Order: sequence, then structure tokens, then C-alpha cells
Amino acid sequence: MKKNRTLENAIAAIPSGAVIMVGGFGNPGTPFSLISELVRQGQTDLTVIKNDANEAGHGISRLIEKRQVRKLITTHIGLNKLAIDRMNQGAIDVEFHPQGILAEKIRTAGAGSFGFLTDIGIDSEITRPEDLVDWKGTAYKVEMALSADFALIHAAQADWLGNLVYRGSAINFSPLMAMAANHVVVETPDLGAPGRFKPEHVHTPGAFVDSVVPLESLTSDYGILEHHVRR
Amino acid sequence: MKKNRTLENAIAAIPSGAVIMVGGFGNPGTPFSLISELVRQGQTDLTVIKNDANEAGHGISRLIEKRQVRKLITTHIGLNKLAIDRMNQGAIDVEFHPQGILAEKIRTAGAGSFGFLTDIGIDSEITRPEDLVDWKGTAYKVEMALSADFALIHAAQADWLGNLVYRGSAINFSPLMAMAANHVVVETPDLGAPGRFKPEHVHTPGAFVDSVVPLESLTSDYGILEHHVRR
Amino acid sequence: MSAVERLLSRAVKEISPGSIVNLGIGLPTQVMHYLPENFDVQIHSENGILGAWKQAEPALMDPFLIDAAGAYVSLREGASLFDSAVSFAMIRRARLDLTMIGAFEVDALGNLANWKIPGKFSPGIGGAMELAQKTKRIVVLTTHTDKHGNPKILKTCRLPLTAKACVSRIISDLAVIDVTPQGLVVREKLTDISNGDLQALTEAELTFETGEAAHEFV
Amino acid sequence: MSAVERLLSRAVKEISPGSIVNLGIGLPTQVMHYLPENFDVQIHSENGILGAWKQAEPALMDPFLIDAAGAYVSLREGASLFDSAVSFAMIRRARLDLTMIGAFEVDALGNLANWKIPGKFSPGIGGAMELAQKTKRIVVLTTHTDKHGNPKILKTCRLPLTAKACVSRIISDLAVIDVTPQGLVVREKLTDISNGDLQALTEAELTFETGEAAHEFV
Repeated sequence: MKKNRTLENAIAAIPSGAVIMVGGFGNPGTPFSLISELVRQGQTDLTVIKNDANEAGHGISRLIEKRQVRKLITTHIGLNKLAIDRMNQGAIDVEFHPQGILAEKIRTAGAGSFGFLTDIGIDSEITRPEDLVDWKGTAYKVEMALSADFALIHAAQADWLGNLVYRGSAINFSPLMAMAANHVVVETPDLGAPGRFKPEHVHTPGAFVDSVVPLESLTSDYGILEHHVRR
Repeated sequence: MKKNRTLENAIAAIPSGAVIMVGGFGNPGTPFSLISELVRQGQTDLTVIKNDANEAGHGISRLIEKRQVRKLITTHIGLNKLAIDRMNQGAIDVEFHPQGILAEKIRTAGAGSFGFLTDIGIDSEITRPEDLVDWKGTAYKVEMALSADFALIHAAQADWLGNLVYRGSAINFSPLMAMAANHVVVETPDLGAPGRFKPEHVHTPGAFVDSVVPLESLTSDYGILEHHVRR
Repeated sequence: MSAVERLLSRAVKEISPGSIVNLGIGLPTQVMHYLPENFDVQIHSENGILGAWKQAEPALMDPFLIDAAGAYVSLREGASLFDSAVSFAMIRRARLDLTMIGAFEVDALGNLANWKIPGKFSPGIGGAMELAQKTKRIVVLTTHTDKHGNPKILKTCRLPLTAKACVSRIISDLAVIDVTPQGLVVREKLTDISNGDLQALTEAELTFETGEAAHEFV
Repeated sequence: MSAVERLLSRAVKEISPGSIVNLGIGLPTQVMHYLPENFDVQIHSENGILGAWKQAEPALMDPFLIDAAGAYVSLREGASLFDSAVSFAMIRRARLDLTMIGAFEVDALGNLANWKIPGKFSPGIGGAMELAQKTKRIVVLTTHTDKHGNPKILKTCRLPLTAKACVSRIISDLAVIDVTPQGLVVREKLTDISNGDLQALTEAELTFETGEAAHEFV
């Protein structure tokens, strides 16, 4: 069953108020085309879950700039002064987690579990007494699973069944989010027929994917950021 | 740094009384050569963690037959009447878990976490009242992480750094066990120099692997089981 | 056509095009052989396969590729292979549309017992509990009675449960029965068995639909 | 050689052949450029790389391959790429031998504060907390004082901690200092700074080893 969708249709499925996971660590893996369409369609009151806030003018920062985002769940937004300003103004609610804890909370939802026991940050200010459970004589921090209504994912390659292959450092949160969201929308510049991948090379099996949007080309957003090149 | 070891040296690191994870679901992924050497060296009082007990005369069944195993943690041993008999005689202690729960307990240890919250089997006889936690108004079953002193893994291909590639249905528990054990021993019939794998195709990064044992050839254990061929 | 062949032929019709299906050990795995060669379905096997297919030709059998029942399966185009944690994530996240599963006992509430007979048979749980508890739709394939002629479709299961209230439909060699809030409803049955005879072979109370229920089910 | 160059040149010597190392954002990422081209080390980047290496040649830069600091890294032979859950599994399972990390404050007990200045700077925790808490060995790279000349090596950290008692060694532009159960011990220092002058720039009490301590550290 083909999962191909148009960019417009795939994003139109997202209502205002939705909780949306967005793949990517910095630029690699950020689904810029899906985000641009979400900016164009203008859904509001969104909760966005992404490792970072991209940089001002790019990716999910555009959603923040257009005031479409109510809450951001993230690990570090140090490269986006605009997002920090919005946070400090109280214009968006920002919830921070240690990076691997955010990954694991998402993966826990993706595994169909409800939470996990950890010691990360247990002695730090990120842990409140009510986050702790005493289990058979030992104190653990309980981190609850984090799921979402939608995940927006960029894949290097895909097939009609939704099998995905990532490349480079663009894997990051994407396979976890594809497992954790109820409706998974993927953009890819390279969509082909089933059978194109060695079965052992598939990063995200198609069972986790609902919609695949073929991109005709990649915009400059997907290119090298000159200010990150060391001279 | 080369992780190459001889079969004898790699297995000699295992003391009697050790807790050992063994990859494989049925035959595929079972490290028959590592197990044979463990049978030959004769360590005893072992706790073995494997999806199944292989079939009589093969794989970990040989460890059970030679009375090297004190306890087996597994999901299903229906294909090994000998192991069932030993269990019923009280000669080995067998602890059963639902298959995905066993996988997830191992993966939880592999992720450096201590346990997870689930609802699997929560209404069944496998759940005792003391397994339940009430967390913010909801009851969950707590499944604790399962780690091991050693993992014995079969990989289709490897490099000197310990990067592993599996094939077919022989992936199963192996990547999880490689993450969860303190010392990971891998056998492979195809060991080569770093650089042979596309970085996105590596199933288990070398960071998780301690010893790699090259096999000169695969014995008949690794072949087709005629009684599983449908005529 | 034997009773089992009849059951399996009917079971094939439960599979919707485009769906993801797990076939449990026993009768369900045999459904594979009744599927048309080009049927649009992805068979999930809990040992880490999506897109398993019928036994490979002898020359193509791969000792490193079996399904959860141990068969040397082939793979369809678009298949993927993955570890056991991902495989059960797929199950627990309800990404499977249908699991066909065997039963020792099934009851009027849709409770299923298929993993343990205390004192007689306890080889372990395997993947059954998670499949039964989490798949969107569970269809039980079972002979209507056991080898001694005793009913397997009960008022209340007596054996330890695999999962509570999980079964949507029962397909036996004699009838197709839905589990509904009003109890068990016979949707189809063999024409040469009377309602009374079918009820006599069934411990749970059956309701007989008119219409479809009168039809031969194969 | 500038103070920073001196610090980075010394930091390189902390890396043992064959080890797995994470280089935190700031001074540590710059250590990469001081590594000999064929040095046997695997650089871990928490966004999913084992085997990252120096910035790729312009023609080979890949916009889909950055390290956690945003640099367009190359990959060494034997590199692997993986998701963020696996990347932090590697960290939490203590499969990293060494993390070099920056600091706002570090103290005599090895406590580290490097992620938040309440009311001034709170961009998030990133990967620092897990790296600091779980890596086998943490070496802090920091200028000895802040830009106002205030000590960064304190009796007790005043900022929110990244992790408690995690630091093994501090390398500043002036000295190499070990965190020991007996407090901070200066192992190496610049020859042209006296013990008294170094102590004056350090809030925590320093013990001065004889021998090595007298030597220029680069």
C-alpha cells in the first residue's frame, strides 16, 4: 500500500494544538520542507519536541518566530538567540531535558513503555523530590515516556512502504521519533520502489511510517552553513 | 587498537559463576563456536540468558547437558524437550519472561538505565503485587534492567575495532546484549580492517565490543536444520 | 477438504490488503501457504522480520533467516530486518493490524489462554502475551474441540490467561464466531451442522445471526 | 604560543592511544586540531558519531554530517553512525574513556558547573550532564580565571552543578591540577609563575608536588 502524500496533504492532517516531534540535530535531519509547509498553513498552539531550536530564520525557529509554538521541549537552544529571547520574555514555554534523557523518553514511548528509572541528574537541580521513586530500597529518578501526535522526519531515502534510510549525522532523533509518534510524516528527496534496500540496512521499518512526501529538490536550507566552516 | 583474540583466550576470561548473555533466536545468531569452547573449558555454575535453549545437542543445550548451567533466563524452550525435562527435574532453575520484555530488560541495561514501566502481563499470573508501582495515580509493572558479565555474540562481519554487522534474522537479541554486558565477545567468520563498512550500516558500534574472535570456518551447526524444512 | 484446510482457507480471508500481520505458531503459520502469491500484505515475525514470505526455494534457503516458528522463509521486496527490541516496539506500539493466534482455550469475554497448562506444559511465554495484549485485532484459529472432543470455546477460561478480553474473532473448523459485548455471535458456519449441534460442541452460549450465519463459511 | 594554544597542546597529551574520547563544546573541540593525523583515537560526538575527525576538505564537506558543535567533520576509517539513544547508551554505559569538558566553575571536590548561570545564561543542558556523570575520566579544560580575572577553580561551586565529584583533572592555561581525596594537587605549572602567584589566582587551596610540579607543563 503506497504511503505517498503531497506536501500539502501530509501537513494538512496536523491540527492546531498538536504535539509534534521534529527530527534533526542542528541542520542535519531537520525536515525543512515539512516545516516550511507548516509555516505556510499556519497551525498554531503547537507543542514542538526537537533537540534544539535550529538557528534564527531556519527550521523550527520560523515556527517560533511566527508564534505558532506554545511550548518547546528540547535539550539546548544556545545557537538561537531569538528563541532564548522569546523564552526569557515568556512568549514560549521551554522545557529542557538532558540530551540522552530526551532521546530515551522518546524511545521509551516508541517501545510502548511508560517510563524508565535513571540516575542521571539525580543529585542536580533538575530533579525534584516528587520525581523520585524508592524501589526495593534504592532511589531512582522516574522519567516518563514522551509521545506525540505527529513526527516530522527527513530521510535520505525511502520506499513506498515507508522504509527509511538516513545518512551522516542526520540519524540522531529520527528513528526514535518515528517509533514514538502516532502519525509519522517523512520527507525525502529520494523515494523509490520497495526492494531498493538491503533489508539489514533499513533504519526505520515502514510499519512505523504513515506518510511519505517526495521532495523534488532540496532548498539551500539543506546546504552548508558558511558560518560553521572553520577557516 | 585491535580487539582480535583467539577462541581459547576469549573464553578463558569467563569464570565459573558468570552471568552470560548469548545471542540468537533458534539457530540464527547463536555463537556455536564460542559455546563449544565454553563446553570444552568447562566453566560451571553459569547463569545463561538467551531467547531459547536451542535444540537438544546444539548450542546452549550442550551447556545444560554438561550441567554447566545453574540458571536459564529465557522466553520459550518448547523446542528443547531435554531442557524442559531438566527444568521439571529441578536440575536447572528457569526464569521465563515475555519475549519483548526480555529484550527490553536487556536493552534497558544496555542504555544505562535501571528499569522501565510497562503494562505487559499486568493482569496475568506473571505479575505479582510486589512488581507494581503506583506512579502519580496509575499502576505500572516495574521491569528491572538485566545486565550480564559477558555476552557471546555471532556477527556475520566485523572489523578490528569491533564494529559488527549482522544478517538475516540473526540480528535478534545480539545488538541489545552487546550494549548490556560488561565484556562482549564476538565470533565472526569474516573479520576485516576498519573502513570496510559504510558507517550507517554498522549495527553494533565497536565501542560496545571487547573481543573479536575470527572463525576459520563455520561448522555444520550453522547450516540448515533439515527437520525445519517443510516438504 | 479437511477440517484444517477449511479453517485455513477461511482464515486467509481475514487479511486485508495492505495490512501488517503476525501469524502465531501452530495453525496460524500455516495460513501463509494459502496466501495468493502477489497478495499485498507484510508478514511480521517477532524475531525481527517485516515482510517474511513463504519458504524459500531449496537453493535459496538461508540458515541465517528463519521466522519465529523456525521456517526458512523468503523475504518480499521491501522487507526489513531488525533487532528484537524494535520488533516488540512495533507490537507494543500497535503497528500490527492483525495477529492470528492459536488457543488452548478462548472464552465468551474474549479472554485467551494459549501458553501454559500447569503441571503439564510450560515451555515459556514467548511473544504471545505482547501480541495478544497489543495487536489491534486478534483472531483465534482453533479446532472447535480438543482431540478428546471437549469444547475449547468456554464460558470462562480455566487455564492461566495470555491476555484478557483481547480476542475479536474465533475461526474454528466449524464456524466463524465474533466476540461482542453481547457475547459470542456466530457469523458463519458449516451448512451441514445445525445450530443445536454447534452449541453442543461449545461451552459458551452462542447467538446465531440470521443471514450470513446460514451460509457455508468457506 | 598563546595561553589557549598552550592549554590545548597540553590537553592533547591526556589522550591515550586506542581510547574513545568526547570533546565538549568550547575549548575541548579545539583539541581535535592538535591531534597528530594518524593518532589512534576514536572521537565520539553525542549526535551519533564514533570516529569523527577534523573538518573535511571543502570539496568533501557534507551538510548532513556535523559534530555536536556544528563542525563539518570528516570520518575516520572504522567510523560508525547511529541514533541519539545509542549514542547516549554508549555514554551511560561508560564506554567512553575520556571526556574533556569546559567549565564555568570547578571545585576542590571535583564538582563541575558548566551549564547554567541563573538569570543570565540558561540555553539548556545538552549532553553535558550525562557525559560528566558517566564518563570514566573527566578532564576540565578552562582558563585559570574568567575574563574579569576572577578564579574559576573554587572551594565550592556556587552555580548549579552539572555533576558532583566527577572531575579527575583540571588543565588551565597555567597549570595541571588533579582532584584527589586530599584536595587539589598541582602536577605541572608554568615555570614563570610562582606557587604563591598560582594560589592567588585560585580560590581552592592548592597542594604543590615537588618534582613534576616544578616543570613547565607543555
